[in-house]
Amino acid sequence: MDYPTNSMLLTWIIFTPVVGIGAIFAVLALRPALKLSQRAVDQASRAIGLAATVAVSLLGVQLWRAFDGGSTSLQFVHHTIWMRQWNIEYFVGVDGLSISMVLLTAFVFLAAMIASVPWWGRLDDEHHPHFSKKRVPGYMILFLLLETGVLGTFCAQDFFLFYVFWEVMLLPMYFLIGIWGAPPRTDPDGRVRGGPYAAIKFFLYTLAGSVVMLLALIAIYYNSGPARLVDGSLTDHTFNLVYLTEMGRSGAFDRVAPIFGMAFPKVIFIALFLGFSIKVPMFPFHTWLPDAHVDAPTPISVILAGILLKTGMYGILRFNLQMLPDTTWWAAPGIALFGVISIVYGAFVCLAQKDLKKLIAYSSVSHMGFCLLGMAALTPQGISGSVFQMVSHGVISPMLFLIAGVIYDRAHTRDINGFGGLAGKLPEYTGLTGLAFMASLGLPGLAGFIGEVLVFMGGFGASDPNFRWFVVAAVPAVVITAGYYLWTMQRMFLGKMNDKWSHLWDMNWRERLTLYPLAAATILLGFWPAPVFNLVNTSLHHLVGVITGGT
Amino acid sequence: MSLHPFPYLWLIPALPLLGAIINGLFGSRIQRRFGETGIWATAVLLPWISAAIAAWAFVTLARSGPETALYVKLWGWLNVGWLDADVAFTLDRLSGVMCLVVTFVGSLIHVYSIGYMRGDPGYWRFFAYLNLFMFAMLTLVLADNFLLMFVGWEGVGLCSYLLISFWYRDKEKAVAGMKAFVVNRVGDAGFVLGLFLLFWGVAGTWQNPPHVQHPLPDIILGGEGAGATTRAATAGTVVGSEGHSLPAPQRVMMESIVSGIVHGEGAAAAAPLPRTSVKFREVERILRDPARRDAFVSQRWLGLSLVTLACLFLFLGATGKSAQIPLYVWLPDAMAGPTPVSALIHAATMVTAGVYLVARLHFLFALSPLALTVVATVGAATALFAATIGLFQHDIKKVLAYSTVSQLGFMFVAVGVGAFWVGIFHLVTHAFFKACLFLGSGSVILGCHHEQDMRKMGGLWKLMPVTAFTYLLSCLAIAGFPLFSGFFSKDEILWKVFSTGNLVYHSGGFWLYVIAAVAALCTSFYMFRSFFMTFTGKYRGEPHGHDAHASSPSTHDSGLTTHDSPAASHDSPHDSSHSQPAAHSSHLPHESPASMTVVLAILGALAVVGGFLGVPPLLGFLPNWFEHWLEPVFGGSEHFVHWRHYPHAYEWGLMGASVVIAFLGAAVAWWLYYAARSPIPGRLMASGSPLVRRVHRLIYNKYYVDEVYGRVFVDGGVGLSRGLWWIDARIVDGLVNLAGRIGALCGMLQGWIDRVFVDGLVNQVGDGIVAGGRRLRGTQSGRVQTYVYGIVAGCVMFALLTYAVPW
Amino acid sequence: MRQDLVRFGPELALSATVALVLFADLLLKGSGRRRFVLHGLAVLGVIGAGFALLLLPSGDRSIFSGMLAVDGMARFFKGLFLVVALFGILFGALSDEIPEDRFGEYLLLLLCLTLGLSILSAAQNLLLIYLALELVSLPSYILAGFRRGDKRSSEAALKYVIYGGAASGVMLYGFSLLYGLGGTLDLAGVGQYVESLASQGWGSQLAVVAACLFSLAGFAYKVAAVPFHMWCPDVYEGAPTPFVAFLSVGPKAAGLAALVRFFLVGYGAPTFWMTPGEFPWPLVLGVLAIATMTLGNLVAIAQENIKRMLAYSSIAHAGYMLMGVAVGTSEGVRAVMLYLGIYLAMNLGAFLAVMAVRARIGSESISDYKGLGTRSPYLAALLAIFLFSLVGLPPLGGFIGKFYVFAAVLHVKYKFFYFLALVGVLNSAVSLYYYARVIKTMFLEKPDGEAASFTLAPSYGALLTVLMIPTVALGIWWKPLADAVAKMSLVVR
Amino acid sequence: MTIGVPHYLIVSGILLACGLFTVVTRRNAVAILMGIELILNAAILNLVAFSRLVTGAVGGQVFALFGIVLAAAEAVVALAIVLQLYRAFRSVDTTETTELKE
Repeated sequence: MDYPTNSMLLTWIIFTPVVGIGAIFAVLALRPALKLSQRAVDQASRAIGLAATVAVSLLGVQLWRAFDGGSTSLQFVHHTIWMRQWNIEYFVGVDGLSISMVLLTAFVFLAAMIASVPWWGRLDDEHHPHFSKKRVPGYMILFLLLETGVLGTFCAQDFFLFYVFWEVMLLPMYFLIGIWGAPPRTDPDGRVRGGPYAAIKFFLYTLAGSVVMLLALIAIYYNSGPARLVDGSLTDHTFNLVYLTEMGRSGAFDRVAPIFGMAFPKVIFIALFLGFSIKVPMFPFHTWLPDAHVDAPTPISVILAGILLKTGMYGILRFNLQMLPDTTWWAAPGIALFGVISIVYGAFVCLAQKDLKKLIAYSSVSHMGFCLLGMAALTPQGISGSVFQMVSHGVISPMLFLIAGVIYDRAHTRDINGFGGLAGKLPEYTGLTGLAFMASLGLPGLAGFIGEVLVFMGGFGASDPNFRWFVVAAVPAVVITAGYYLWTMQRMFLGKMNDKWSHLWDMNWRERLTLYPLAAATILLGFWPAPVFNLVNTSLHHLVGVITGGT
Repeated sequence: MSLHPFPYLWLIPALPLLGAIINGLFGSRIQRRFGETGIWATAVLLPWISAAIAAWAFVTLARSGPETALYVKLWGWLNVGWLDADVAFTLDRLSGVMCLVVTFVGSLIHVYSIGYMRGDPGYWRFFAYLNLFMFAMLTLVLADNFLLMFVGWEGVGLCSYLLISFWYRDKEKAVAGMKAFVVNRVGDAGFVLGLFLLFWGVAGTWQNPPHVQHPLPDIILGGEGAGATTRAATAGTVVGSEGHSLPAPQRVMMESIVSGIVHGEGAAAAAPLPRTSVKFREVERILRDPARRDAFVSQRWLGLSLVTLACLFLFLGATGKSAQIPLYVWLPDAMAGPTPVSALIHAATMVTAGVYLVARLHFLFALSPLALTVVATVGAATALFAATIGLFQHDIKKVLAYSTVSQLGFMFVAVGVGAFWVGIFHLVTHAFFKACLFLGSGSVILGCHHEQDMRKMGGLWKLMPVTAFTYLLSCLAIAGFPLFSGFFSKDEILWKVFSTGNLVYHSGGFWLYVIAAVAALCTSFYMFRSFFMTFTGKYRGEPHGHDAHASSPSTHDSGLTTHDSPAASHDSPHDSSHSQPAAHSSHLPHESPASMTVVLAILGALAVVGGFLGVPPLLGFLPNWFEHWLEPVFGGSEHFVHWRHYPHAYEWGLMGASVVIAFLGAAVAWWLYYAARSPIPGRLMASGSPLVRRVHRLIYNKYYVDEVYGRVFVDGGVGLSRGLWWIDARIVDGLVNLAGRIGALCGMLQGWIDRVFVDGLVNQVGDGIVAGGRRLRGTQSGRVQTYVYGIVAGCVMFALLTYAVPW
Repeated sequence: MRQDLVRFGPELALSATVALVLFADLLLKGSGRRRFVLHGLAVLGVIGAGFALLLLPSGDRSIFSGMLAVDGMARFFKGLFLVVALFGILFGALSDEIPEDRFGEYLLLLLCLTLGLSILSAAQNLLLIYLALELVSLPSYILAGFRRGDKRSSEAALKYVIYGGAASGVMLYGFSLLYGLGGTLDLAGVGQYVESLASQGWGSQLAVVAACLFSLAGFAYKVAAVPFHMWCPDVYEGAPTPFVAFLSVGPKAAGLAALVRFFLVGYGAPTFWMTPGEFPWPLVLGVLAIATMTLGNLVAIAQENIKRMLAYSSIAHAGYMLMGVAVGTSEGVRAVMLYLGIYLAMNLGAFLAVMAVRARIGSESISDYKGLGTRSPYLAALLAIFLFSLVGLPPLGGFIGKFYVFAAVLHVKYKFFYFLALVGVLNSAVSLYYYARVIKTMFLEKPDGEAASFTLAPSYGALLTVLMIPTVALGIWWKPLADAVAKMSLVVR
Repeated sequence: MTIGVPHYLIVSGILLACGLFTVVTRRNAVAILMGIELILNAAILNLVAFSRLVTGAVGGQVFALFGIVLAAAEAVVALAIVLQLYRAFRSVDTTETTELKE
């Protein structure tokens, strides 16, 4: 394994939020001593949270500047032994794929953090207290814990470590949705919905997937060949992803006895894919997403859509593709099929939505379907399109959810049909919404387009002719997408002004602070995607080489 | 085709974009601070500058030899595998013509809008959109590859959406915009599919696609795609999208290209062929190569040749943009936008993009007679279809809208029979006279206080002479009166159709000619109908006053802060009850301000003389500049399209015929509608003859196509979505919840059994001691276990007795 | 003999403590210092036993003519029991469910129980196993019914004694048969006899099989495995919480230890495989594990009383641990031991938290936990940690335990075990549901009516923290425990 | 005929079955305790018989003695608990006990 080892930068990035958590705990501990008022504690923890997130972003910038896009090997590796008995190592490092996700994470979390402090602008009235004024220290602690989990997931190069971080993501999410999300309510059809329901649904769903992944992890470990720990000592099994990748590619797992009559690589492929595709989410496993999105507070929806869905795709690329290329060829058509179903199905379901957030949620299902399709195409265009779609969706969907949050903070409803003619009252907001919608429906010149067109193009060129049909089936979804976004636009902003909303006010600085950077990124990436490609290309090139070399 | 570096090319689209950004971001503030002048100062100036640059570029191009094109690459955009899309602009002779038309007509219409939009609170918004449109349209025209063209392609769609629903307060207008965008999106889907087919087809890997994107073994690769491909050869790869991120081989290639650019011809021509490309000129070069062309054409999918499929999909895109059957439905509704928009976008420029696309891809379409036939047939059908609808419309803008659809049909007929330059020629002349007509109608509408119904007009000849005169000129032009621009272009089209030998079905040329001729007749008729109804006779409109505006609902809350038209319910800006009190002093129509009439005059003049660019050799009193100019572009496809050769007599005859057609249509219109004297139309309407009524209703309601589409696609789609939503909520999600509930249920059941059994025991104990007797209470549930345990015990004992007998 | 006595040191220390406590309890009747003295004596006794344990001469050997094993496993379990006993004593001191005047009685029984446990975990002889089992059982019965006049407590005790009696009777019957067949009471002897049968196909073994199934009843009963689990919820609900906490760890561990010895040592590990002609014990134990964990998890979902819920959860955990026994490898045994080590911390912690809540709001029904997150954040947070650890979420200790067990199961690359592991993980996913229900109630639901926030008594706080530290720390750095287990685990032949 | 192991086994088996059956069918605590005693006796009978006829060693008989003692001890505890329960139940009126039945 050839990489410069033991740079602390990633460790700092990952654990800076933990430092923030410590600081908040310190404030809480010192509260009685210093006779701090509740308000003081809240403000302090907000400040700490913001500081930590900013710090992560700055470190991220440093990472970006120092990253060498030209090399395929891992960079900024920090590599020490954690548990010798199991050959578990603390092994973090980034290649192009990881770093793009890490930077996206830092960016989106910063936006989400800004969106979760009640500063810089009016955001509620006395009748509807804003979630960001509730149990602030707890919120900030969990928020930062979540950030650590996500960053760790993207940086971990040790399977066990990856799994630990992967699970660490769940726990804070549960509370963030459950406590700060929508209060429980009873739907017209008598089903109880709301934050708690959505939270536990998300939690159970994802856990069910990841426990199966745990089995795959152990099975892979016991069937992995000899390897070396960082200190050079020889071990008979390993969690080290670099080794595991090599073994997987060299077909070491093909020699393992089949399980239940199915070849071992296929079994672990399916097990891993199950865990990841629930997070993506892929068609039959998507139902946790609308609930979670709708009932989560705005910043959490932002993170959920912008980052957490990407962890699933990242896992698929990092493990299924990279480690099991041959099996990937076997599974690709199936994955693509489900991807297409997600695309079309999600788009159609969007058309029927009345709740703005639910609409956006289903559009996420649709757009993540593109990632699956492109990934399964196994062509350069397809895979880099898939990754770019991850990035662009990671920029656009946060915008959309922030937009939904803006209107919800004012009107305390998200019923699309309830609005109308808002354009006259909130011109700036309307403009940004239009931009976000256009970006999301893949208007050329905005970020969303590049991912989609690359995915389609890659799909068309896939070695399996069936993929052409998949693409042909998926392309009409583009029309549907335009349909539901424009229809929403028209129902909310155009037409007669609904006097009920005459009290609404246009964007405040807090919202500008979150939305304009994202908007700028959307436009910039649309015309100049080079920054992303420069990061990911070399390692994707490597990946594609492996896969195509695989057969 | 050698590339000539022209570093200022990018300014042509960039300047309008700049204007759009300025007005889009700060417009509202500027308008509050400096008034409307502050807005149009930038918004009108910048397009003129880019028009100037375009002219300069045009001249430069003309100077630098026939086989050249001006080229500038800004930065790499999407260079992945074989995909080689840059943000780069090319100006060859074809795009040069388009560029001039767009910038020039566009700038004129900007000027026109200064006056037309006066007093509208959304002034800044309007000009921002208009500039944005210019940017998109110019990108479409100048793009050097499909993907960048697609940026413009959808960009213009977006702008037309924004501008159609400019007065968004009015639901109809909002919906019209939406319709336009979605219908266009259908076409765009076709466009991208066609593009993919082309891309992979050209690569020649359709039949047996590669795992790795290898280069062809027998072809030394070159061009910018080549770097990608050579790297792909090493490991099937994703190539950097930026020069400096690219590996050595690619950089070398780029240098070679640059050098090729620098010393013109030779070097670049020598540049070896790429594997495949999205660059127009690269694809053309590849298809010029016989081996590669055969490799491409021989591939089939769905029983059709790949080239045909690609053409048809791309043509689907064209029909969407250019409002041809089956996707024409959005254009008439698009008239909801302000009239300058109708003139610029829905007459002169955007809707011609489809024609431009087909012409731009002549080398592709020329390879597929079937595709060309489809294009020509669809064009002819649309021409006639729309013309008939145009016959009975009362809304002046609707008339013009259908006439636009029809004229676009003519253009497609032209390119469909392989007469690409003629299509472009008609495109240009049409841009002049149709823009003039629309602007004239706009002037009329403004004059008549937002009245669009021609039955309420009339007699405007005296009231607004300039408008009337220019309108007349344009009518003559579009009807094809001799020596007017339309005459040359349309007559050339008819002749080419007649003499084409390119259609797949026998003697198709003749029948297409007949259809086109009838369409031309209708055109002449309804255009003059509109002219006579509008400008002759006496004014039939009732006086307009403030009542008209009092009735308009949105005038109540029209503060400057709300960015919509105070007179949203009318197709026209508020006729400036604030800014132009004069307008209201007299209730009679009035001539429009100079800024508009001047534009009308210029366009009218062009509508007259524009035709002399392409005088057919038959008349030959002037050289056919236009054909010669475009010859280098389309020359490549010449030997793919065939012409039947007729003696000159035929040509004279046809020319005469089309003259007759023009006069006939005008005469009938004069007879029926001049000064509204003739009673016939009224009687015809009144006549109880069911046939007449039914035909009239059918045509007047546009053959109910909108209704059918609405039922089938809109309702169908929404219905489907509802169904899927139900499935999602009830079934997909239901299963999940069901699983959970089942689990919980099992739990409860088990717990219940536990409790009943156990508690039963203890309760019985309680009974047994306290209230003796009642033994059997609550033991039913216990019985089950009883038996189970009993059975177990019995079995065990039996087994024991059987086996434990070694002793 | 002296050597044997030396190696019997811990038990002797415990017995001495028992005697001392008994006398002190009698002598100091009515004295104010009574509680304090008893408390001190008991704690010191346990600590003394701990020292005795540490001072045991190294090296495995069996004492009292092979009746008791003094090997690594025995040491480990004895240490475990002493820790549990220590916490049992402290809990008892904290709890209000143990009346002032009967504190000595409580300690007495608890210590006897511990003595029984430590013998049970080391016994190698059928007779001794039976004695130790009864020595565990009898005090348990009494402790279960410790709260006189409390109906639930008495009910619990009755159920306990009846099931216990039946189970141990059946076990005794099984033992008697084994004795008859093997001709010896020595586990090793029995093992040899069974191996001698191994060649003849398991038809010939049916008597042995039946005998072992009978014997299994006793162990399953102690472990609270299906179908001998029914006493568990009622006893947990009815008995005083400190004892329940003790019960949920101690006897379970002892039962597992005895089971391991009985099957892996006694019955004989090599003959443990599902080769033709052998009785499929892994299958039997595996099915037992599946049934146990599935039933435990499913039923727990429906519970309203948190102690009852924890009872079913402890059944489920017994199921997980049984998987480790079922694979019958030394790795499996190690996994079980490590699991027990972590389980001790988190389960005791959970029960202590329940006690703390009960002490404040005097209720054990989950619905009364509403708004605990705001009323006493620290307590709620700790309880949440313990519960999440019981779910097995990283980076908490519970995950490591589960990881070891599943790893052991999967390492035996055999079809049935893949299935077993799958069921296991799915179960642990299901278990999230009811643990999270408590957490949801604490954090996500508003307390109905007035809900004064209360402060945690420092004693509780300290003890909870003491238990929380290993629960968290072992999830991140479990090397010490793992090494200890690796060193002490017995090597399956 | 000589009395051999099988006979003892049969008797003890019958005892065991009766005991088990009593335990699970009878609802009265005291009866159940008797059932348990039966089970224990079956086991003890086995032990004695085996030590006499199979092994010849005394281990079985020692075991038997222990068994008897422990059975007694268990019975004591159990009866004590039953008494306690009796008190508990007597302190409540019958309606409550009937409620408990559902």
